[in-house]
Amino acid sequence: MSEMIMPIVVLLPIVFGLTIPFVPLKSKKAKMFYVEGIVLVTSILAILMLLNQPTAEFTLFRFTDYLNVSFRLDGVGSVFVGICALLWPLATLYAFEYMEHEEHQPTFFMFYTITFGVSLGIALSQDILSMYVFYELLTMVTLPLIIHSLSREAIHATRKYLYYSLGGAAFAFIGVIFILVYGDTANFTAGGVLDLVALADKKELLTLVFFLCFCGFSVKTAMFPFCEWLPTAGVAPTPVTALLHAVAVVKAGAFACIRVTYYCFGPELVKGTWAQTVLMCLIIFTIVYGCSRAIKETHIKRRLAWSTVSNLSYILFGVILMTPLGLVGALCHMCFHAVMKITSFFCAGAIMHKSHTNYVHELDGMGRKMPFTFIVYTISGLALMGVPGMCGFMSKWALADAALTDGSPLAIAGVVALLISALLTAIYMMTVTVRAFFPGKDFDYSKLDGVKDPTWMMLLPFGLFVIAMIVFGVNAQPFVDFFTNIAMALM
Amino acid sequence: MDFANLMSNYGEAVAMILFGIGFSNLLLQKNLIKKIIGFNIMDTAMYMFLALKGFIVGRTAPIVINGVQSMEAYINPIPSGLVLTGIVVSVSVSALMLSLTIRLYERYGTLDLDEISTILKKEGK
Amino acid sequence: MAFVQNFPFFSIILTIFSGPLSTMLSNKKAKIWNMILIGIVCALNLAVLAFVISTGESYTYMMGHFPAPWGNEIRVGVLEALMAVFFCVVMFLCVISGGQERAREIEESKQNLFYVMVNLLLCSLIALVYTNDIFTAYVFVEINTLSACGLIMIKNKLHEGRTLEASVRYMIMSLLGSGMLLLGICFLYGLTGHLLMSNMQEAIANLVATGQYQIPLLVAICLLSVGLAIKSALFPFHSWVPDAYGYATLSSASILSSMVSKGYIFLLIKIFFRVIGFEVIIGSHVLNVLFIFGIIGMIMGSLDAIQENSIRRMIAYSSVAQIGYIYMGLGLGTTAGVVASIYHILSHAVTKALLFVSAYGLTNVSNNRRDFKQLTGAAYRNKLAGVAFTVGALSMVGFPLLSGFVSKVLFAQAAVGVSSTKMFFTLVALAISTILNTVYFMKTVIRIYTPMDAETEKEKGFTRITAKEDMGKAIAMICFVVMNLVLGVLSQPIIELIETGLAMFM
Amino acid sequence: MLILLPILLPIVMGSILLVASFVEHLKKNNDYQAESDQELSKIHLFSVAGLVVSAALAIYVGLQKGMSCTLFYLLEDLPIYFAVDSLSLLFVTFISIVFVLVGIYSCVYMKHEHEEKRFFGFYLIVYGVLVGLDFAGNLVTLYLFYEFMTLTSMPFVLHNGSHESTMASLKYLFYSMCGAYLGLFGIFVLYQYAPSLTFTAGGVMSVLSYNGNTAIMLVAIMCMLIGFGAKAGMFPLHAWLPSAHPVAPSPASAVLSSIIVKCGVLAIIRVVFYIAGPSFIAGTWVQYAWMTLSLLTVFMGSLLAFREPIFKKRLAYSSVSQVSYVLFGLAVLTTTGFEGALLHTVFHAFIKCALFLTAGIFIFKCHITRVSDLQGIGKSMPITLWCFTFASLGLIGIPPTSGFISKWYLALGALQSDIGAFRYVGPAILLVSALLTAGYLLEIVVNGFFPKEGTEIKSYGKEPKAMWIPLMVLAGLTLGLGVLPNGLIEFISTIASSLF
Repeated sequence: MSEMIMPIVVLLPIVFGLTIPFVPLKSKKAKMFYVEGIVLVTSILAILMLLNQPTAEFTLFRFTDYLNVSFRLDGVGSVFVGICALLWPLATLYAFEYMEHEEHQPTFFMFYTITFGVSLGIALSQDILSMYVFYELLTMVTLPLIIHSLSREAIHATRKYLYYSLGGAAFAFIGVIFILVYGDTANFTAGGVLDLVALADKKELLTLVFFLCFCGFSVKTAMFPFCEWLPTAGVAPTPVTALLHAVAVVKAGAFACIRVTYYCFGPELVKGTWAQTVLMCLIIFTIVYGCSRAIKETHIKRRLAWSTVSNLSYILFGVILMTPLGLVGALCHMCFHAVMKITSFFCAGAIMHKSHTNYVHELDGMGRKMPFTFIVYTISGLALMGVPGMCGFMSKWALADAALTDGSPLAIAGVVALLISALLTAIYMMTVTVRAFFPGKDFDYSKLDGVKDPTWMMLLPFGLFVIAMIVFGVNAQPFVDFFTNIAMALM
Repeated sequence: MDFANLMSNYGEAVAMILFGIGFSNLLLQKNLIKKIIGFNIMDTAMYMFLALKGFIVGRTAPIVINGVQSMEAYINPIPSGLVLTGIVVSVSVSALMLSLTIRLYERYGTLDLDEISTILKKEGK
Repeated sequence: MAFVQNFPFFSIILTIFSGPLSTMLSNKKAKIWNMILIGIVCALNLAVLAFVISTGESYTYMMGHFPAPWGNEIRVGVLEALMAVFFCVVMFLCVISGGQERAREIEESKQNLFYVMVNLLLCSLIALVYTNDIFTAYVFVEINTLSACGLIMIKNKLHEGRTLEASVRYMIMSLLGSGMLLLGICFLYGLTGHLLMSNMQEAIANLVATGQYQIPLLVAICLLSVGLAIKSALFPFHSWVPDAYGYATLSSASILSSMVSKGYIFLLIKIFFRVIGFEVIIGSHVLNVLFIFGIIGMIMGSLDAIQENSIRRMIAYSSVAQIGYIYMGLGLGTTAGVVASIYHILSHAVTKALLFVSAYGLTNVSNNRRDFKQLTGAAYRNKLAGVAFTVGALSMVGFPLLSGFVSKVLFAQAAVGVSSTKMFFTLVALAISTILNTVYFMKTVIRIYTPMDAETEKEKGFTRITAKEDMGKAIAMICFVVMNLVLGVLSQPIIELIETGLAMFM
Repeated sequence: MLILLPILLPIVMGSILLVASFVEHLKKNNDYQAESDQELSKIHLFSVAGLVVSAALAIYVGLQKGMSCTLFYLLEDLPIYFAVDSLSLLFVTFISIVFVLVGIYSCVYMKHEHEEKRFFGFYLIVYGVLVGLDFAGNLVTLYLFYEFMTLTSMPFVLHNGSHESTMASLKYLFYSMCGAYLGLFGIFVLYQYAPSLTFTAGGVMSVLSYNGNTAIMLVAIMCMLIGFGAKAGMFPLHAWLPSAHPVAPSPASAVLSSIIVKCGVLAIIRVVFYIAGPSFIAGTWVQYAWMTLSLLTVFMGSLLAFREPIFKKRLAYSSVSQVSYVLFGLAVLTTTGFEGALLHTVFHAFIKCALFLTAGIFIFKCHITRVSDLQGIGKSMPITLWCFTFASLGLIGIPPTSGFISKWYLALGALQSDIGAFRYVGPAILLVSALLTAGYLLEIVVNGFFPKEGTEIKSYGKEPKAMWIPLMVLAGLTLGLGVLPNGLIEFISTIASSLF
């Protein structure tokens, strides 16, 4: 019966999330507890589930005989569940303080909680159709979160997000159908579900379809040329940008790419074909392009968003290498980047929330006023740069290891791109730090009166994230072992 | 091209030509009345075609006269029936079209459909 | 013979005679009578459906005393019964949804005439669905056209000129179509000597086997397909659609968009399978033409919709695109494609009616202005309509759990089974069309959920209404949403019904 | 575990100071107030004691040959591993000497720079990190400390908080990072193809290991040379030096210029002689490219220094040039050249430190930054200028100062090697550069002692003891090692012999 926990984990936040605007709780505090309660219970259940590792599958409902929505927990899924389950409660806590003065809080938290369930749904999906269903749902439930402020900008951003996402999904859909029709089974199977011997005459076609499908899913992962939406979506409240656009939504895209590549079409089909080459070129370009745009960008959240664009392509780079090591690298970066980016976004959010500034040049001298926030920001920046001893280094290491084991010129170009991007990261992260702490001799601090560090609700997540970044960085072996186990199943 | 075949079926050929004339009138004429006329030509051509198909030289209407019951003596009554049904249909359609035309003419003082469209656009409703 | 087997005939007769009856009743009574009538017809057809499913085979029902090949016949199979039931249900909901608009827009004295048209339309639809005689089909096609025209032109206080013009345009297109249809039928009759579908099929199979009259047969097939394609507003014959759907009163618009054109398509499918034989059709390459126009329609319809500034005309253009989907499915030339098309007929009918009803709900609270600017925040003024529109829009976009998704899956699956060129075009067209749909539908959804500040709202005199104030629409919307969900989530039994029905066609 | 002590002790002590400064900031709500004298002397005592103790420990550990320790594993095959060898001992010795001396000097100097807690905090931490860098036993550990060195030494450049210092520090950071990432690329590649990343005298490569991958490995090594060369101020990543040094406080510039640039050299030695092995790159394009770059830098640095009017900037350019002497010595890949390079590393550390300390005294006492303002300075501060003179002679390479010996070895090494035209071009350029050096340094000496006629000679008073004593010690070392270099040479030749 242990498989019953899967639908519970998915549906609990969705169902209870829907009740948030309607619960008759008067005080704000009570509502906060209610929301945090839902999220925490879900997280705890999710973690219990991870510990328990149910092997059976659970079918939620059937479209037709062979099309259904069903859940099964496997290695890659566990990783994604783990990321969501650990980050969501903290992010919610953060959101309470951040959203204090915003309108429509109940609606916001409703969708915020539902999104949790949907993300878990993506992670737990057993087959590509289920994943697609949750993937589309994710787009829809995150929509109200982005549009939250209902300003002209927000609406514009939402539209862009929507068009990109659904457009991508439309192409991904082609791949979904092919897997349903040609796959031996629709369920995710390590190494792919296509019988390459039987489908020998369709190889070209399937490669093309894989290409379309990968591009489709990579829209959410903001691969060039589909990356414009992500920075634009930065108008959303920070907890949304942080959690969704650094963790859940974009990682869902990466996760989907992993699923499609390793568990549906299979590396064997695509490896060495034009599809791999073209995708890899795009990805490598994105890695550098994202960082360059980040440097040019002066809006702090958009800068981080561009950084996300670049970092997400690290993950895709691992994916597209099509080797078990590449998958290890991709998973590593998926986990570690989640922690790093959520931290930097939260810092940015805290800064914006406390000082009502949006642009990098307005941050001068802020380091003295919000020391904790900026120290955390700096640490996350160092981690993103890949300073050894921080988690960013480990994932870079894993990716570079995978690429060089592969040894093809493009893969090596990818490593170079990683390093260039690391340098650019140093530029766009560290300028902020340095200027915040050293604004120049004649800086007038009285301008910043009233700016101070946020309360414990924001600081607690900070602290935990910093610890996580260092622990992952210093002791990455258990993670790598875990990921290697997952990847070995592909062999 | 086997013109001999065409010549022996000149009736059908004429029907087709008429159909074409009617069809193009209905499609291309701007004047609504001419359109309706075109429609009528088209339908009539069709009835002619049907009637021709239903008629076989040397046979009579399917009414038993003089006790001749041989199948060979009579034509199939169904095409004629179809023609009649068709006429009913086309008459009612014509009637409807004419009434519509009258109402449009009353309202806009023109029979040109394109002009009516322009007027409507100007009204902006 | 079981008594149930009479029911199709009863329903045709009942509806056709209720027409004159409605003219004599007062407006209110006519409405009530119609509701009851549609209910009865629906029940009758449900019984038929149950019967056919239980026996597992189709039956023919002789009209009068002449046996085949001379007499007129009705043929009942699973698919026919299903369509009939479906049309009844949608008709019922469309009629009750538009009560307020009818009262407002149509002249007092002409209101009962509306019900006459509805009766005739339903009658012709059911007859089209059931008939086994191709000439009868033609006659009912004409009745269908005439009553649809009546529905469009019925004296509308708001847009009289527009509706008149639209109905003239509609009539002209339809007449072109029916002219070709009739010619096609005459050709076939000339070739086969029969009017009953089953007999014609035998004769044609014979012709094909012997290789006689190939060219006339091909011409006939073309005439039939093109004729019905014109009537069902396949691109590029859609110029009448936006005006007709956009300006007619609500019930008319939803009835027209969700059923009238679908009736023709169903007839076409029937002709393909029951008269000519699907194999012959595939061999004739007519399907390729339909396929191409279907695909172009999908794209062009959406592109037009994107440029449109009026919500109703936008929905109308979207219909053009959706008809394109259906023809594309047919054009694939496989049974799977046809199943997908039929499923899409259902799904689109439900969705499009829902969209029209909710769009009216939204414009009603925006001073009946349908340009997008005025719709800002309309979803807050009429909450149910907002939700309903969103559901409809999502279904159009092919969002999972809604009917549009299932038909999209079916189309795509069908496409994967065919030759690579067609498959490629289908899949890419599906993807592009999805994106385009997203663009205009979600744009609208976002627009209606963008709040308008209270002052402007007051200034413009916008009102707020609750579901209770317009029960008819509320019920219709809820039912349509539920049907949408059912089609989206529990599609399996329906697909199976369609498949068995198609098998019975063969 | 003893090996960790000299690394961690200064780091911990430095952190304590930093935390204290941080807490103070929070308490006083960011209004800076100068520390009281009493407090200051506590800080000084704490820091200098810390430095001396750690230095003693470090040298003690360095003397324990073969001591090694694995701290923890980043990954299973990626340990953070420390090991001590002769090279570590050499480096740790001169680093410690310089750090202690400069530390003492700073106690006085930093009075006019404020924020002493922060300065000494980072000063201690940098020392710890440098010791860690010396003791690193494999490439990854080296890289770890290398990055930390960049990050922890950045506050030196930032110290005075002006806009230029911010810009300079960012420049420093980006150049170093760029270099570090080039190095990291090499590490990635070597991790893949080299049998091991643990430092082994003479290199870890075997014919088997690079079979078929020679091309990419050479590229990787070139990347590492350029990358780590950034810290050593080698063209093309040298531009940070002249920006960073003038804005940093003088003790910091002294440390940056004499020690931190040498860490680039250390990293290069570790890569070339302890991983790749001299035979791997001997005669390849990498060697020639390396030589070309270093010679170019030597010449360019001297030339730029010659034209530079700002004193500290001139010294910075001089460092650019001088460190590339070392790199050239390494690049010729002969025993003699290597010996010359190491000798020059040590000597240059002392000399350049002395020069910067002099500059510091001028700034501290006279607020002079431009060379042209130093007219007649020798009259009021003879000790300082005499020390400066000895150091300059050392840098130029005039016997009997130490610089002569190292340059002799460098030139000899080049001539002995089998490197085509470079055999002659190299020494020639070294010679030209020495002439230029004489030009830009002796100008100051001459003007200092013999001011032009008609210049008004100001009197600035005597320099404090804590300043001139370290200076004297360094100048003494410059001379003393020139006179009695044998012990050092012998020690270095044992290192060299283990490598070739």
